[in-house]
Amino acid sequence: MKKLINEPEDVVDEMLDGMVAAHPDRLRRLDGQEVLVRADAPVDGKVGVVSGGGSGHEPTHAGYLGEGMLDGAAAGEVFTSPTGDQLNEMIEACDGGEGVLCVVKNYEGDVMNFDTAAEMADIEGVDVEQVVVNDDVAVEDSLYTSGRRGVAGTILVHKAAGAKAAQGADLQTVAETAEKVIDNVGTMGMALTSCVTPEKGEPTFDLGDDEIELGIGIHGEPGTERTETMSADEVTEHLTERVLDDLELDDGQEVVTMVNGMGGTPLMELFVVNRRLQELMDDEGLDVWDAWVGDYMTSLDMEGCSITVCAVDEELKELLAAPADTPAMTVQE
Amino acid sequence: MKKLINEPEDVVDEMLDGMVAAHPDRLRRLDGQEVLVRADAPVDGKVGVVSGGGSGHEPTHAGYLGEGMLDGAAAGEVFTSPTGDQLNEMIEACDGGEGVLCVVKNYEGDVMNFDTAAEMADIEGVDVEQVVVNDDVAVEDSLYTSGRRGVAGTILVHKAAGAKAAQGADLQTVAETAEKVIDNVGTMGMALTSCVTPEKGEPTFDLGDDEIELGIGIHGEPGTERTETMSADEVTEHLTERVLDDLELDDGQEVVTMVNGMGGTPLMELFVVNRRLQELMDDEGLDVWDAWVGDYMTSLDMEGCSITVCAVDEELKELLAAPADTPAMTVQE
Amino acid sequence: MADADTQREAVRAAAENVADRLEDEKEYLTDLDSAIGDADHGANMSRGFRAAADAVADADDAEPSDLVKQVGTTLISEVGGASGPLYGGSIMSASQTFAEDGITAETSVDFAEAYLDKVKDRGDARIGAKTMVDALTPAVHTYKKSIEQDDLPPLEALGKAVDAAERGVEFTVPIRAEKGRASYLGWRSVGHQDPGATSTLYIMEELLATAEE
Amino acid sequence: MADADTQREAVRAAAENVADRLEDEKEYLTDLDSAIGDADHGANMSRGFRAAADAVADADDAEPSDLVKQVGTTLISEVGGASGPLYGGSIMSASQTFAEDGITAETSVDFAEAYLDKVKDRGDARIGAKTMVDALTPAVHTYKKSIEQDDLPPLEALGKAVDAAERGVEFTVPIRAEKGRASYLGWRSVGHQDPGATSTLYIMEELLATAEE
Ligand SMILES: Nc1ncnc2c1ncn2[C@@H]1O[C@H](COP(=O)(O)OP(=O)(O)O)[C@@H](O)[C@H]1O
Ligand SMILES: Nc1ncnc2c1ncn2[C@@H]1O[C@H](COP(=O)(O)OP(=O)(O)O)[C@@H](O)[C@H]1O
Ligand SMILES: [Mg+2]
Ligand SMILES: [Mg+2]
Ligand SMILES: [Mg+2]
Ligand SMILES: [Mg+2]
Repeated sequence: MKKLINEPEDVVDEMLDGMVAAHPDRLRRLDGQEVLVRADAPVDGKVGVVSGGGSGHEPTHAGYLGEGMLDGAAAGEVFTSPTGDQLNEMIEACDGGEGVLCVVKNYEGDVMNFDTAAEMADIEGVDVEQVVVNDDVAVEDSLYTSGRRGVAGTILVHKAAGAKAAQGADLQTVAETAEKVIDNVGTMGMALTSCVTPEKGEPTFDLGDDEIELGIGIHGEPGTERTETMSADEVTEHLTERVLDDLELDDGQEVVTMVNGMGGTPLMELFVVNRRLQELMDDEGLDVWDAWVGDYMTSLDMEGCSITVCAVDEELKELLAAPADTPAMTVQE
Repeated sequence: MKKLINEPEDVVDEMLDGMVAAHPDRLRRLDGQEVLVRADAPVDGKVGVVSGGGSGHEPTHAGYLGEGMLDGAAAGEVFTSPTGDQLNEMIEACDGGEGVLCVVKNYEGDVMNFDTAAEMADIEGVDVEQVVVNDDVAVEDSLYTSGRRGVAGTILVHKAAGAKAAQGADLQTVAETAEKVIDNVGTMGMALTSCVTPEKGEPTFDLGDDEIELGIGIHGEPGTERTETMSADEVTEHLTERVLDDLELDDGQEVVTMVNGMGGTPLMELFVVNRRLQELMDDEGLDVWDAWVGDYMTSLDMEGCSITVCAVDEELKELLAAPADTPAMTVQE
Repeated sequence: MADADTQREAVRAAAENVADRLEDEKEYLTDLDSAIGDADHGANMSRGFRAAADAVADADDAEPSDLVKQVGTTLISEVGGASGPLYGGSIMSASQTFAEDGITAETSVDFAEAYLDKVKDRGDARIGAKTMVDALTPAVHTYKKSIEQDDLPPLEALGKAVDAAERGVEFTVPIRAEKGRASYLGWRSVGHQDPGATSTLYIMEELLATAEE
Repeated sequence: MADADTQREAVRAAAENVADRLEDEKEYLTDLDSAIGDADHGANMSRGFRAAADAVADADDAEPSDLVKQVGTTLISEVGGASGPLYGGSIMSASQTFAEDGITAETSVDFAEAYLDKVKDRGDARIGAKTMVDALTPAVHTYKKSIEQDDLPPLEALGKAVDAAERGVEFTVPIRAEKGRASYLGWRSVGHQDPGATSTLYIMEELLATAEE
């Protein structure tokens, strides 16, 4: 498999430099770290909001660095959680005196490394709170699993918590805002193809020409189920039904929807999915306040998509509509 | 090949509905047409700026509809120019009394259909000007070709001409602004893989596992040259050299650079390319005023990228930095 | 020649036959367009002529020239791409040659010439540029000479024109494209058959088959 | 047991051997992780242990326990993922068992127990969850019993522990994952061998090989 890279082991380092080169006035790289922060971090008197995880999900996380969203983003190797000391450097660099909220996508690797970092930061006297996003409804939350994964819904957490912090809320309140999104969001994804990691250079899993995977995550893990190919409408119906079953929303509930591309899917197809999704929302009596379509949380070059639904109230609407100025998301005043 | 679509013949129609469903307050579809316009079109007293072409280049063109960029975008079938009557409907819907500028990507099919539309609109009393973007330096502009293709540089034309129109300039002046960008921009692209059109369902051209195509366009046409795979740095050097040879810029010239993804390339790889591009700009003594990285003008799911360089003066910088509020590009005041 | 009813019937039958044929050849035309273009010529042509055949299917008392014109306008608004204005616009414009005397041996020569002129005018392609012009030019030249100088009956003249078109299609293979998407490939376009020339041949073959019926 | 110099040499040799082995097994570990995870375990482990071996290569007069600790901290800051804190953090923390008396038969049992406890504590995985714990638990239990109850010499005990780990690895195949990425696959994880259990086995095999040298 061909990729536009140099050596696989350099790809994260070079990507980070390329990001800073694209946004020199917005982003700054911490010396010797695989960590980007907004250029003006730490923002004095503001709670820092940081995230991080394995690379390969671009524009997540560094694309969301900036006013109204994230202060720091740590980039591990491809699909590999950043190390605790990296995360600690990030946390310290983003503390403007009001403490730091770590937004963690639920996975033991990420959680363990963020835990380590929080312990280290605590020693340095930084207040740290952690929220764990676990929006993936494909995974049963049972004794048998390590909990539900954190996937595309994370971006909504970044947006809402980032806006709350920008408004001057304290650490506890920013964390509560993040939890509110987490409590109200569900996602389910599918893949037409596996991604190809730079290191392995071949598809992580094999999928026949007439097969698709349902319930995939964002790391090329095989999904929960393999089925025959379906039409875009059928895929949309399947994913949406699973998400709505999980959320159990009331008639007339206002929601934000997100059709997220996995990286290799043409935007054209995401809009075809969105068309059916909006019909379904209508049929279900849900009131779509905003509909997002695009590549928010990718899995390298995987073809496929995920559908996210998040119930919103007045507070969340205000926060999601609040100004943001980041490389990958801009919301005007 | 698998795609997230229903019937191939419905994909453009469904995509357009899906776009409007994602941006109901920004976009409007003309009744019975494969044409989107900004919701408030025609804008009274403003020159209309419109574009269009075959579909499959998303977010081009409809993603750039809105304040400060385009008023109308016509979507032909995949890679097939919209018909003259569709284009005419668009032009008439976007005329706010000051005439309409059509931004056409150079290709006979597009040019002929826009010509037909302009004739039709003229009969209805609409002032129409046409500019033809031909930024692709891969194609020699000689007796042997139908001229250079219009590719990713088109987005810079949309941005500058759209901003000029928003400032209240007259049709002639807006057209001159567009021509100024066209005179100063060059692009060269390459592919790791062919795209797959919904209709054909297989790669348009075959490329071995150790081969890449240089000098590709955005329609899955094979490129001008096939070579062995290269590293990202080598690819970047090759494309940049070709573009700079064509532009012949003076030392210290200010430029905008663009690394454009072809649709199937992870953002990660585009940043790796941007890293080397910025080093090269530095080596060449060029002064990068802004660096764009992303999927601006795609070719369905093709993996690959193009590099664009555009020389800018004070006027173009002001226009490129002017506010824009569109689904795919937002520039804050 | 035949009365208006028979002419109408002939136009409808021809449109239907062409539409069927292009549907059959859709994949092949797309394959040709994949090699040196953007893989849509088959879809473009079959979509367009199916719509055109439908459009003329039940216009009962239109003038034959109007029916031909309608084929053209339908192609203009259904095909898009390069082939839409080239085929559609040229048929529309050339349909005027049937306006006064309907479809006769003489007017069919006028039609053919007008059509060729319009294609060349619109596309600005000279012969040898590896386009539909390369199939069309020998066909029209041969047809005109067969009827006007050799006094052959139209059917026979059409047969000769088809042979000429076929040679034109073959001729597109070994040359370099100067127009259309194929021109972007430079020397790499050599060795491939032009899709538009090929669809031109198919259309002519179906005109001949219709005339033979 | 041996003097500090010999102990240091042993730690360095072990780290080197493990690094070499994991480099050799990189692709295989990645393949295992592809089937039920995210295809990075080989890269993670070989990157980490190469860095760890380098880190301890020339720390001449460090305490043996500090060398072991450095292996752990290097893994923590170089591996990332789940295996980084599990391997690295547990080695770091267990290294304290060597602090007083250096590396002896007795302290090696303490180390093994402390290491197992820390892995279980951090990862919250009970035995049978299809993780590295499944290779580790039988190995540590066997090692402890062999030394403390059967009075076997350390080399022989380690050999038995390796056999036990191997059975643990086999045991991960037919069971459903409850922890780690593989748990997301639900029943589809059944039938695949756990990458982390496998790398645990390789590390133990290299400890044995180093001890035999
Ligand atoms: N300038 C031109 N003059 C004459 N024929 C042309 C010209 N450009 C293209 N063609 C014809 O059109 C054919 C391609 O048509 P089609 O694939 O439907 O359109 P597009 O190139 O827009 O995808 C070519 O094979 C060629 O015969
Ligand atoms: N909670 C856990 N407890 C114990 N071991 C675990 C746990 N989670 C994962 N592992 C081990 O880690 C291995 C995967 O490591 P690796 O692929 O390097 O990290 P990641 O899963 O972050 O990609 C699994 O095969 C398993 O043995
Ligand atoms: Mg991983
Ligand atoms: Mg086309
Ligand atoms: Mg074509
Ligand atoms: Mg892994």
